[in-house]
Amino acid sequence: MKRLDLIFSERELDAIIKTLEKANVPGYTVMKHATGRGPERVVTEDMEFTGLGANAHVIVFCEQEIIDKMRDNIRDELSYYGGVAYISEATPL
Amino acid sequence: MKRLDLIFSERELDAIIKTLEKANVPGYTVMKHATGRGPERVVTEDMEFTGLGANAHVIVFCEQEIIDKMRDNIRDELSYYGGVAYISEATPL
Amino acid sequence: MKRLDLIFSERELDAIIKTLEKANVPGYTVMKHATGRGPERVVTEDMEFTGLGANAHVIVFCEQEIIDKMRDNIRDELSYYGGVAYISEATPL
Amino acid sequence: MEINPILQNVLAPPVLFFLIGAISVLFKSDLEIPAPLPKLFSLYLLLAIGFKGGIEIQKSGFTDQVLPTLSAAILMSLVIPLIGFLILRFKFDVFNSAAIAAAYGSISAVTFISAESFLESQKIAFDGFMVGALALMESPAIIVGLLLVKFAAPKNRPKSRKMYLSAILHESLLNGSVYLLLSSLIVGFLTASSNPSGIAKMEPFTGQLFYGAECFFLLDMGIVAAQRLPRLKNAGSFLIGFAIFMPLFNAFIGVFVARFLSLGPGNALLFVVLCASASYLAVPAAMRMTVPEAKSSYYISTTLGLTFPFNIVLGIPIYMSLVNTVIPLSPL
Amino acid sequence: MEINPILQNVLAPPVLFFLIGAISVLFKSDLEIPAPLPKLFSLYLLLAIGFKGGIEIQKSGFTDQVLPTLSAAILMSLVIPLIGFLILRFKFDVFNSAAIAAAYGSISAVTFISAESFLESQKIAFDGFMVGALALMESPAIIVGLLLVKFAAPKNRPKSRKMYLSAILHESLLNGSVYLLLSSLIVGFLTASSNPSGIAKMEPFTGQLFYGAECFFLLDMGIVAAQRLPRLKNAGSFLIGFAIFMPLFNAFIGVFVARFLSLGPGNALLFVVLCASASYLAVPAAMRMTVPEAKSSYYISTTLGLTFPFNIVLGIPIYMSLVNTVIPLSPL
Amino acid sequence: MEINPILQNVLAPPVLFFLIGAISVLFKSDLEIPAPLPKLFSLYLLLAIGFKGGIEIQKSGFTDQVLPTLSAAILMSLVIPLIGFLILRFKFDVFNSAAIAAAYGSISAVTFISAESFLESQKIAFDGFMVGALALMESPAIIVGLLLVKFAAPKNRPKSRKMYLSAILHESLLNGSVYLLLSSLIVGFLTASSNPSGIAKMEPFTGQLFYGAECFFLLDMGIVAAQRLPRLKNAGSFLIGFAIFMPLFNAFIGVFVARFLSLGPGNALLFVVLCASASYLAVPAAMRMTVPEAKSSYYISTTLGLTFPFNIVLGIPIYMSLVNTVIPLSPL
Ligand SMILES: Nc1ncnc2c1ncn2[C@@H]1O[C@H](COP(=O)(O)O)[C@@H](O)[C@H]1O
Ligand SMILES: Nc1ncnc2c1ncn2[C@@H]1O[C@H](COP(=O)(O)O)[C@@H](O)[C@H]1O
Ligand SMILES: Nc1ncnc2c1ncn2[C@@H]1O[C@H](COP(=O)(O)O)[C@@H](O)[C@H]1O
Ligand code: NA
Ligand code: NA
Ligand code: NA
Repeated sequence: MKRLDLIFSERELDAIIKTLEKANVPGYTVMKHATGRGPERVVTEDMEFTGLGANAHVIVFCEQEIIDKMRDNIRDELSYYGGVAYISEATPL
Repeated sequence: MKRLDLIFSERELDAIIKTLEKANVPGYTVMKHATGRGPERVVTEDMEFTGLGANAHVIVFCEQEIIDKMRDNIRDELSYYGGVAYISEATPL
Repeated sequence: MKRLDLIFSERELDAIIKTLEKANVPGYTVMKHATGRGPERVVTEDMEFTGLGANAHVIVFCEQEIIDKMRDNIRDELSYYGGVAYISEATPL
Repeated sequence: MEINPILQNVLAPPVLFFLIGAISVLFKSDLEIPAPLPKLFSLYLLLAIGFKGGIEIQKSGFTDQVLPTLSAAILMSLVIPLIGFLILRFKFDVFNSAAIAAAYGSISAVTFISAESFLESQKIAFDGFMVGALALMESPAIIVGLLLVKFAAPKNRPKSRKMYLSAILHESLLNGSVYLLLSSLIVGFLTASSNPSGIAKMEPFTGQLFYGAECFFLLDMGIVAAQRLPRLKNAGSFLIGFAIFMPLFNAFIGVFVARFLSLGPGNALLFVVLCASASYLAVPAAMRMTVPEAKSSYYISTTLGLTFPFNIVLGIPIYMSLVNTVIPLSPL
Repeated sequence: MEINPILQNVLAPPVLFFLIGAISVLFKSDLEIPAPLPKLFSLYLLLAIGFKGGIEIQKSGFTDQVLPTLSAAILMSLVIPLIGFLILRFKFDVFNSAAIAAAYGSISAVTFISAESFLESQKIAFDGFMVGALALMESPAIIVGLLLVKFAAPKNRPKSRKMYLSAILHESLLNGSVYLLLSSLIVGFLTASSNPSGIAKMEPFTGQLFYGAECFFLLDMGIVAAQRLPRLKNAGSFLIGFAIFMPLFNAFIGVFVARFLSLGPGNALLFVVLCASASYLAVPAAMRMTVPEAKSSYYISTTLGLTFPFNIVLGIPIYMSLVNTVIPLSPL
Repeated sequence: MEINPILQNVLAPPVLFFLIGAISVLFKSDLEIPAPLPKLFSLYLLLAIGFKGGIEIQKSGFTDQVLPTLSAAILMSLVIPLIGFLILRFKFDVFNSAAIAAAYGSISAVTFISAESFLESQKIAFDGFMVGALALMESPAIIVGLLLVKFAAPKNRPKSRKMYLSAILHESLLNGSVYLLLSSLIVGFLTASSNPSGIAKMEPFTGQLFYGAECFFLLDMGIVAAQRLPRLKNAGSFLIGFAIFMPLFNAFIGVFVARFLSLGPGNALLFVVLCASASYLAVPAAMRMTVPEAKSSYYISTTLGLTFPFNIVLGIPIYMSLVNTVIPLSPL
């Protein structure tokens, strides 16, 4: 099994979840209120009340094939709006 | 060293922590207010104020033996109440 | 690529971020309001309003060389103030 | 049934803010009230309802009507889950039937205060001790629901999950929202009896602020309800029908009990609303812990997505005209 | 320009709390108002401003001045972004120019209420319908900004990111803060016309609490603004100059429009402040979604880090003396 | 010592809500006030205490009693940590002794306002300038604690962790809660002297709401304290004894200082309560940053788990009878 970590602006959350669902992920977890810095911008907690919002950290445990299915869509989304995506190995307990 | 990721309803947090402590984990980290979807149900942020609560994401860095000790208990808990558990490799810095 | 997970008291967040920036990490993500137990102390949510604060969970995706550059500083900080740091493998999507 | 009271009900700020919240979801606005702000208002409302209720009960004392009314309230919250269970068993397993039935036997405090606001705007009197009925109707329904699981489905559960009576009592009495309401009621009672100056000092917080806080919370409830509504489709038409029919049915029984108790129209409406409303705080919390076999989306989508909005917008004026029709009839 | 009104403005609690927040950052205090508490106050202020404004509009009715003033307000929020865009294009690409220009065409509700507080402390009358102008100036500036992107930069965008008119309207009208302000205004209006007793019951929440909540929110805004300020350095001196010059320039146009409309000094100040203030709620939200090519640090650091504090501390009394100079002149 | 004032103290809403919170933990209710709501109330209380105190000080002016009382307060917060340190060194290392001692030298604002509420319910007068003593007693204890670490344990620390005077001053004066209290006091003072109409506009927020917010916060403090209590077992009986003995000892010194200052019974009680209370906001924040060698569970479990509840429930009436015994004696 794989573990996919996605970090991006929470304003794009709905779009990303739609992409995940279209690829039939077995599930996903969302942690909002993440902040951070990337090559593009700094996201701070004190800006959450404004329209900018904070980041969302999305974790998906799924098979490689599912990742292959959604790779292009996610890359497209993240390269336009910003954010990062990394894959690592994971074994069910 | 291993890294164990547990995601489940925060209402079961006390029971899971008890299981961790009984297996003598060296430590653990809890991130509450996680939401998501699994095979069983959808957990959304707007339901946090009701009695349902959100999810908790628990991370444990520990040795394989400790995981072996608590595997059955955790599996039992998660299969009854819902939630996922994955193991991956981790090296101390 | 590597993934570095740091968990420590949010009161040390500024110092750790300074260390990360000095090593020229390409970015980082911070999740505050984490709680947990370590060998040193228990951090609970109900204490957040006091001066103690909760933990921060920092994730950095970066190359091994960058980790090598900041290893000593981070270790020094964590061994004095408490907290854990683990490295694992990660591949960009 | 006149249309006028319905319109008048809808044009009050709390209901308007509820509709605003619901419409924002319909139109896909990104209006959001992030956690834990809804919890703040929910805790505040429970504390304030309880505190004010405790004061009222201490002031009015235990009149002739109090004991019979409270007993009838408890009885209703024991009987309604049983009826609901029998209906639901046509379509659902024991776990889901018991959980949903318990939710409809229990009450919704915000529906109750909306009914109070309605009565105030209609200048119809009601008694403070009705908050006692509110507080007493939460737990029995939970107990009945859990007992139904214990006795109707003992073989479907793993042995490690045996349900003990102590756990049932714990879930039904020490559930956060039940506990806060009950204990605030006691604080209000004690304050009124031994420290009356404390009442005036609390009044700006628990009294004056209440209506505005209710509006803010209803704004959020509108958002939550409208987000829940589409999920009902998956639940099927049987459950959708149940979420509308059951409150009406409970109101119907309730109004005759109210008449039997010789309640005035104000108290009668509140009694009927307690019967007709369904819980989305205490019961889901208890069921999630003790009956994870039940699908939470069933008991939450029905109570929050359909029954709550129905009661807030249409139910209360409908029940009022029901009360006006039944109550003035010659006594039994 | 006298120094006295500036000092008087600075010595009012809201401005003092703003300064306290800013100084805490300067001195590296760890004072912090954690999320989502600022959101709570921001939602509350929008709801209360809208509700009270709706009541005022219903009470005053649509007098002779209302329609011309509201039309002029909309016009200003269409024109200002165009001027701003032309200036910004000297230095920035279409995306950044359009986003920043939209922010300056739109308004800041907290600057508006600070101006109201200033007028109250100076005992200068103003009309409730000016909140209508506030509500109407948010969306047009967003529409202009997005249309500028649509037509001035069609080739620089991937095809998949084509901007549709429906999306533009959605972002500008259903944006959370725009929606809450507008719909609370409608609730206020409806309450005043059909349920006047509801006004008194809301008053402690939307009225009495307002000033204190404003102070608390400004404490946070002081922290936020001071944290943003150093980031302006990266933005360069052109943008720093723009963040001070543009409000003054807009105020200058605004005061003559106000004179043309024959507004009294109170309404005139509010009109000028609306022109001079810049948005940090609705516009950033819309731009982040639809024009991610623009650097959010540009439009946020300028509006929050410089223009907002400038307006709150110095701008309002400056605009007042501008109003006092221009308005009493013989009518055009 | 009469039992009556203790019962009267316990039957006031703030203490009742505190007990409700504590009992909910005892009975394992899942009542929870999630973060950051406690922070909201804690910030609010500090802001309101400071603001009202600033107004009072401006109104009363610097009478004869003010300066000696404030000086004595500072002195107490310098001396108490030294005594505490000497006692604690019997059992603990320099780091833990200094951190705990600093906490007991500093103050708890909520204990102070509980004492004010107690005085009001007993109709005993007190002066607004006592808030000045509250504000001035936070920092000196931190400074003493950090100096003790600096000079008593220089060799046990890595060189990279040398403690600089500037850091000590920073931690003690710019700590979030110290800063908010002090600066709100200044805002209150400035408002009262130059903008008196601002006082009335703040009153609903800082005044009327205060008592209710205090109750809500104490509900949370009850939960927190009861959760901390079992951890005290690990700390050992020496520390448990210290957490009860030290407040009583400090109260004892305090009451004679109060007599020496010829304070009236109201001011004397507040002075004694400041001496007897221990900090769980400013001091832990400072110690966590600068003395991580100290176990936070020691200084938090004692102050929050034992000393705070003791003072709130039993301490205040005990100190009152102490004051009533010592103060009326013929002057020294
Ligand atoms: N190298 C990285 N490691 C961890 N998080 C990152 C990294 N780069 C970016 N991020 C996260 O992704 C968010 C969006 O990045 P950006 O591409 O700058 O829009 C940032 O705010 C960070 O939270
Ligand atoms: N494949 C998955 N990847 C990531 N998170 C998951 C996955 N499946 C379930 N979860 C999380 O586990 C929670 C409980 O799942 P459930 O088994 O549906 O009760 C969900 O709300 C998700 O947050
Ligand atoms: N083995 C572990 N696994 C996961 N998190 C840990 C572990 N040990 C410590 N932590 C986290 O690191 C924080 C600080 O630990 P400490 O070293 O006790 O100060 C704890 O509160 C936990 O959140
Ligand atoms: Na019911
Ligand atoms: Na503008
Ligand atoms: Na003290």
